[in-house]
Amino acid sequence: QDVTLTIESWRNDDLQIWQDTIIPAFEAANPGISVVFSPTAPAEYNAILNSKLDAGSAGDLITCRPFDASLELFNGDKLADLTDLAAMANFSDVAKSAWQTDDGAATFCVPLASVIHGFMYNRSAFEELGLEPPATIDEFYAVLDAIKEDGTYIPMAMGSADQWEAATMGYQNIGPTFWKGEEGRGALIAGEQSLTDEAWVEPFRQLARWRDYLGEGFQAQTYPDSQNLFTLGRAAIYPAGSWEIGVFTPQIDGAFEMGAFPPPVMAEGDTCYISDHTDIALGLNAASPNADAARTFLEWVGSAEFATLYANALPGFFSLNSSPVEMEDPLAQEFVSWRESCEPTIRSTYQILSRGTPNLENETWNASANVLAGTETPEDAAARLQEGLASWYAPQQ
Amino acid sequence: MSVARRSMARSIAAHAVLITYTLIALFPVFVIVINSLKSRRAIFADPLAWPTPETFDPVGYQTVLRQGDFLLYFQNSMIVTVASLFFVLLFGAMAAFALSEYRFRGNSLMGLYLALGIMIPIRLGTVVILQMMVAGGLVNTLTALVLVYTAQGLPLAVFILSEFMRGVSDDLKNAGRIDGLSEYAIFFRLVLPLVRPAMATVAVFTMIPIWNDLWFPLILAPSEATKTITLGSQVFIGQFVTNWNAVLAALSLAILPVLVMYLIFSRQLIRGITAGAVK
Amino acid sequence: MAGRRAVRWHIGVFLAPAVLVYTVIMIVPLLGTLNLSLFARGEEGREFVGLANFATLFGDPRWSGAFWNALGNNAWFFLIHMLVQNPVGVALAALLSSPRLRMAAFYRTAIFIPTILSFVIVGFVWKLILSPIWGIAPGMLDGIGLRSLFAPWLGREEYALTTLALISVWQFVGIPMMLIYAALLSIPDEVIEAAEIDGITGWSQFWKIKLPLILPAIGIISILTFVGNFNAFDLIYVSQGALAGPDFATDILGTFLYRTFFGFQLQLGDPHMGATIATAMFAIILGGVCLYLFGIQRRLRRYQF
Amino acid sequence: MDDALTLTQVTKRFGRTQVIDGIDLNVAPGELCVFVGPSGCGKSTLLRMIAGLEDVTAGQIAIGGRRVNELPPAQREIAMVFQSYALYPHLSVRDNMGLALRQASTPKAEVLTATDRAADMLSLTALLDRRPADLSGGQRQRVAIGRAIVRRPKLFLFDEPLSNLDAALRVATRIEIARLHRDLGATMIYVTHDQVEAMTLAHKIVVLRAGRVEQVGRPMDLYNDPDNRFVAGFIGSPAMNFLDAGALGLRSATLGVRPEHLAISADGGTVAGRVSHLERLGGETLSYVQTEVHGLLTVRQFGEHDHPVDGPVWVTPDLARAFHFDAEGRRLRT
Amino acid sequence: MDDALTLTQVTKRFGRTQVIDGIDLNVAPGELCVFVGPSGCGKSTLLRMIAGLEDVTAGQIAIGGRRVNELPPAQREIAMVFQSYALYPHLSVRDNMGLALRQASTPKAEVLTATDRAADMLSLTALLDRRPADLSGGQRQRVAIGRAIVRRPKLFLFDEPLSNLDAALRVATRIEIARLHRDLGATMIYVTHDQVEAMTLAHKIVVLRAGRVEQVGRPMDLYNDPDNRFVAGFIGSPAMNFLDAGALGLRSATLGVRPEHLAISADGGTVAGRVSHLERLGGETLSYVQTEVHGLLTVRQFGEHDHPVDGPVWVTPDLARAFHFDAEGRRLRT
Ligand SMILES: Nc1ncnc2c1ncn2[C@@H]1O[C@H](COP(=O)(O)OP(=O)(O)OP(=O)(O)O)[C@@H](O)[C@H]1O
Ligand SMILES: Nc1ncnc2c1ncn2[C@@H]1O[C@H](COP(=O)(O)OP(=O)(O)OP(=O)(O)O)[C@@H](O)[C@H]1O
Ligand SMILES: [Mg+2]
Ligand SMILES: [Mg+2]
Repeated sequence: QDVTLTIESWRNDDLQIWQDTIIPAFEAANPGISVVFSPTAPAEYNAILNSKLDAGSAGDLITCRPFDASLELFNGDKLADLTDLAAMANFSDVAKSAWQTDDGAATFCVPLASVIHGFMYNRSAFEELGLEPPATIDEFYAVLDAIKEDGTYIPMAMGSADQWEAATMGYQNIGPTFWKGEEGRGALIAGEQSLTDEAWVEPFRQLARWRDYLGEGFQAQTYPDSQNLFTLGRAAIYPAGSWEIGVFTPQIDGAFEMGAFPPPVMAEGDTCYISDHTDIALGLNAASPNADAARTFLEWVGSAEFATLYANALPGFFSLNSSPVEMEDPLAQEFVSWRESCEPTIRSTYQILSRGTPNLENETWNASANVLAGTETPEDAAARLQEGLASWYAPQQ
Repeated sequence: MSVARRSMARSIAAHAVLITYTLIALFPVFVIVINSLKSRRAIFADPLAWPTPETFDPVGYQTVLRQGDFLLYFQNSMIVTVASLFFVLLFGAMAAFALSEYRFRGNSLMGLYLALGIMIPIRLGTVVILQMMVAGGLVNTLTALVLVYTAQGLPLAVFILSEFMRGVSDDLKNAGRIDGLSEYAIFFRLVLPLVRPAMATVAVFTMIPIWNDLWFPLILAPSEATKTITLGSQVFIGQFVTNWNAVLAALSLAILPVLVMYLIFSRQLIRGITAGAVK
Repeated sequence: MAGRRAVRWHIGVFLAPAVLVYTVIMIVPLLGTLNLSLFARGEEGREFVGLANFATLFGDPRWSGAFWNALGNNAWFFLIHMLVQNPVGVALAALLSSPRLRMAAFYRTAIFIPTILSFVIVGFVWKLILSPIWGIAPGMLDGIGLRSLFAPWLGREEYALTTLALISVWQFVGIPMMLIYAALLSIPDEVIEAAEIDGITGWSQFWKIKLPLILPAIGIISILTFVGNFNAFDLIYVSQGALAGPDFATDILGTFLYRTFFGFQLQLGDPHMGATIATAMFAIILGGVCLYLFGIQRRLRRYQF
Repeated sequence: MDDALTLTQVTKRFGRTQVIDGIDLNVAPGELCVFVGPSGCGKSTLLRMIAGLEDVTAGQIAIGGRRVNELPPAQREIAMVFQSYALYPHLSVRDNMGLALRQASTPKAEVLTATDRAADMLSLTALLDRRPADLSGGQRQRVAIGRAIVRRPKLFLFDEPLSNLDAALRVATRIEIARLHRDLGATMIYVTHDQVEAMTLAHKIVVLRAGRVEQVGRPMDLYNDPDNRFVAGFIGSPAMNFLDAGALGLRSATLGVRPEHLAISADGGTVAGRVSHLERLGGETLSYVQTEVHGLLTVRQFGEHDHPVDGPVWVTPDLARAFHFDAEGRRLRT
Repeated sequence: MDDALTLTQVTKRFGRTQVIDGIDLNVAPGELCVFVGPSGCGKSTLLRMIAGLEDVTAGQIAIGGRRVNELPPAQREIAMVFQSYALYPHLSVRDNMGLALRQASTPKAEVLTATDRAADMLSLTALLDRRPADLSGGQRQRVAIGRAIVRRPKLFLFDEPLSNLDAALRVATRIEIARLHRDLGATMIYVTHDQVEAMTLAHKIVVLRAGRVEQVGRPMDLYNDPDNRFVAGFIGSPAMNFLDAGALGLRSATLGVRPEHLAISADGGTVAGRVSHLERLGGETLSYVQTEVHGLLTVRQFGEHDHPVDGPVWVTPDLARAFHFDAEGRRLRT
């Protein structure tokens, strides 16, 4: 008997890829199961999904946000337990951590991909100005100063209008360098460090310094504006997420060459840290009438075949599968190569710390944008975040 | 009324003001339209420039027409909008007539009750609505949308129409009563035709949010067969990148039917519809 | 009309369809939702907490701070609409309704077009126009030598809300215009003619004759503006995001409610606090509407033509 | 047989304004009853109460013996011509007249015949497809009449139906109404300000004043035998002259003399005065004579006459045809 | 001195309906000119064109010698009483009357005096604080008159201003208007259906028919010397009788005889007939006599008379006072 599986997703962007590449591959191998990829505008995804799950009209397969959003669904019996899925063996514990119960006993989504932060730069511009990608913070500012001096390019493309840009591409991008990645993140969760510690305030100070290198009116500059500034060749450096690789390449369309460098370290030879964030996974609607077919599909999603398909179709979304994936895109290779040289960590606010009110992630967005725009000092911002966290998170009280 | 009544200066001043405001109103629309015809690079290189041969790029429209079944989406939107409008106008006018014409106990409470709906966003009731539709097997049908939009449009319709119906001359309705017209006939044959401008206004006010709504199509009828045009256009809004060419093209195209409907309704805005009735 | 009649079934018939559809599809779900404000997530599922959620909303400085901020912003948002949108709408309607104005239909349609646009477009195009980067607004100001007046309005706390309110005014001015226009059409020509002969023309004709006759319609647009503004959400949401930046300077009740009820990013939706906010908003709006319905509308004189 | 219309102590208040003040009246079936009275005395209000368009504050209205206070207008089997016309502005003249019949599911052909007949009678045939807004005042009034008469109900209510018609049309329509009345045997209540209409049409005239009935009677009875000074002055045009009876050496307070019963002469008579103004109407002449004691007196003469304006004249009342009133205005019958 | 009002070939079409058809007219300053004509003949339209409320399709209108075709109504220095009243529904009676003055920034006290005077004259004093909706038809009409007269402009336009008033009030108001006219020396254009009003008020009567002027003249001239059968029939009430002149052995086509110039007798006379209907109006009696050749003839007698209905009578025209018309209705003057 034929079944049709529906995938709920926020990835409008991937519609084409699923329709043209991934689903046909699966369907060819699994006659009798057809799959429909049914994305929702990203901003509405959580709200719509929750409503549909509550009312029982959601699709069979659910694209999982990392950490609490999905954990909540699992705890509410909306997502099925996938611990026993054979393909789970293909993923490391770190890869699965974003979709496990706090004790790690149950896993409920098959990890799809992670994203890595770093800086992209306009290599053509750098060559024109005779600049090298910086390795240390001092070099970083030297480069920025040089570009500013020259005046042809806006040194760095970033705005504070879409607050998440400042937080994600700024704070979470360079922060691990100061709080030492997993070490600091663990300590914060354990209550051993606080957000007012130097390691957590320093990233804000850096952001505040960036202000001098942004374009005019950056307070009203949105994330797409920043993207456009960079891809149109008007800005030289772009604090990036690896997902932009896939979208920038066709947009730049050969107008200039891109390069990438990881977040600079304090001193030459220091360990570098990168944010390698587990971002997207696929789970099973606990109420799905087609659970068997869906599990078949998820087994396939956990396979190396899928990993290769997916990572190559979406350069910048790096497979979490343990089996190594061959990637064709050179920039994607560059990003993923940092996994070897630097310590990866996930975004500091995602696990556990954003469970209460005020929500640490949202507050961090706000604080990062404020600091970037100069309406709040780094110290004040940090103090405010700490106070908010302490108000509900026992280990910090 | 006469030409002589229009003094030259007054009319020039009126035109000056109106043209100024029209420019303000249309300038952004102009920006949208010219940019929907340009390549992405050209949009941001100089958003104000006309599309030139180099920058002209109908890629947005091409993308739109390639992606999904836009004709079907249009048709769905039309069906939903027209059907909802019909019920909103009919039921709304009937209720408004009852409220404005008859004194009965609880009249103002009923008026208030029917106005509650404009005070809370109906989105908040989404889960319950969706549960009802699931129970009724209406998910992924246009009927579900029509029901929700009818309910959503009623409060405003009742609110506006009852005010306008109060302005219909009592003598006129009484003449009808003496002529032996039933209350229904008075409503349908006398009052409705006389509040045409108000009906047109309500129709326009009701139509726009229905046409532009994204939420309920997403929740109640996201299937390919029942997608509305607004929902269809959302495909181009991505997580990190939005295909503005396509979004602009899709939404520019999506304006046209509403604009046509607006033009149709605004023809009902007629002066002197009650002229000659009473002295 | 004489009262004290036998049962007037027709009243029921007139009301029934609207009341039925409206109650089932709208009121029941909404009550179901508002009801959530009396509960909270407990150990096992939902538990009744009475007014505790309200105590949190108004007692906890974090919640109440956000709430008052949103309410204050909302009040300002409303004030701008009342001071700009409605007078402009009324003025445009008055101009458009002048008899035999040429191209009136064109103006009317042109001015109404923004109202038809979806929020996505409106957000996009205004951000594009006002963007400091792509140069439309700065360029135009430059053109008239006022470049120095330019600021990244949408990104600055002191301007963002006002700017958005004005964009919203731009978008929705068609609503009061059309409603008032419809009301003006119902004024009998002969009354206007009498005024013309009495030498009451132009502005004073508007103030002394037309305005009093359309007061009920003005009342309606005021209350609709009030209700609409206190429920507003989409424009801010599409242009400033759910966090209503910068630093919540554009946060209004609608965005605050949405964020809380449906959740946002890592913040999980909290239907209970959401419903609490919704109930509080509802109370505010209901208060305003009742004030209008029972305090003002009753006193408005209506004229039959 | 029951009376066609019975009013018992009918009273109407608008807020605190007493407009109708305990009116009793019987109208026999087939009777044509005319209400007259000064502007604002309550004629229209009374008509609207009979039609069921205004609540009755107190008292009872019965139509054909049946109490109708609570009955909606549609069930009272009446037709009405509104003083303000109340035409349906969105309907053509034909539809305005035919709506009631079509509503009663009268066959189409019959509706057509009825409206065409009425249009013909009211000279509206050429205007059948126009809307009220495109009609002249008199044409609108005729449509209002037409709308009432096509229906042929038991009780007609006419509120000044001819006020905007020209003399010829007015006479013609008046005659048509009289004929309609005869043919249908319908009962009619008719409000008018026109003396001629009242005198010629009415079986019974009801003189109202400030919401009260002053006198009810046949036209010539009211004319020749008014109960009081108000009725005497109100019925008949030009109005009756009131002379100071004392000054004339009579016992009563006031002497009422109709203009046609005053003789005028340059040579001598009872009352001296001077002609202040002369109105020549063609078939008759009205002389206004200013007197010292009795104020302005109107003298009506048949044919064309000439009296030098400002010239001294003598006026002599025909005492045999004069009326006597006491100080309160009550008629003194001897 | 320029004429107060000059119409030159004034024409008006509504779509394809020709309503006013090349009218020429001069009204001297201070003149009171009355328009009469059948319902729908274009009186109101002409008035509205003079006021500037309707476009002039062709021709020219000049007020005080100045072409005003393009002038807005407000600048024409006119006041108008609308046939449909057109009161301001939201203003009290006082404000309805005072608005124009206040608009012209007349001092408050003066406005008050003017409105109080007008209210007094129109018996509206008790109603000054009411709104039009709470007034009777006649009261509304009086407010409309009041609104026009407080302004005291150069040119007054009255469209059937007294049609809803009772006889007494009508006479009083008519006299007031005449007095106003004298006092102000204003020019007035006055539309009426009332013969008495037309005959008594007018310096000049303009008889209109289907958008054309039939005759212009002083009242008694029109009455005694009509140009054609239409004017003869229209002026005078009851209307003139038209007898078949041929059957009487006369050379003309039609013989026009006023009802008062027909003698009626049971014993013998020129034309035989039977009394079909009798109208007793008090001061006069109208007998309708059905004749074989001449149709229904109206006979008017002064005083009260009685003729047995259906009884045979003889009618004799006073040939000396009769009018002769040719087959086209043109007057044959001999
Ligand atoms: N808007 C219009 N469109 C077409 N015909 C019209 C319009 N207005 C008036 N008429 C016609 O023009 C003619 C003249 O109308 P007008 O109102 O001037 O008549 P009137 O002489 O004042 O009549 P009345 O004595 O009945 O008031 C009428 O036959 C009327 O039907
Ligand atoms: N809604 C109202 N509120 C207060 N008074 C009113 C109202 N309607 C009418 N009146 C008053 O009631 C009285 C009677 O009015 P009605 O219309 O019956 O008079 P009428 O006899 O028909 O007068 P006319 O001959 O002028 O038409 C008038 O004095 C009028 O002012
Ligand atoms: Mg009346
Ligand atoms: Mg007229």
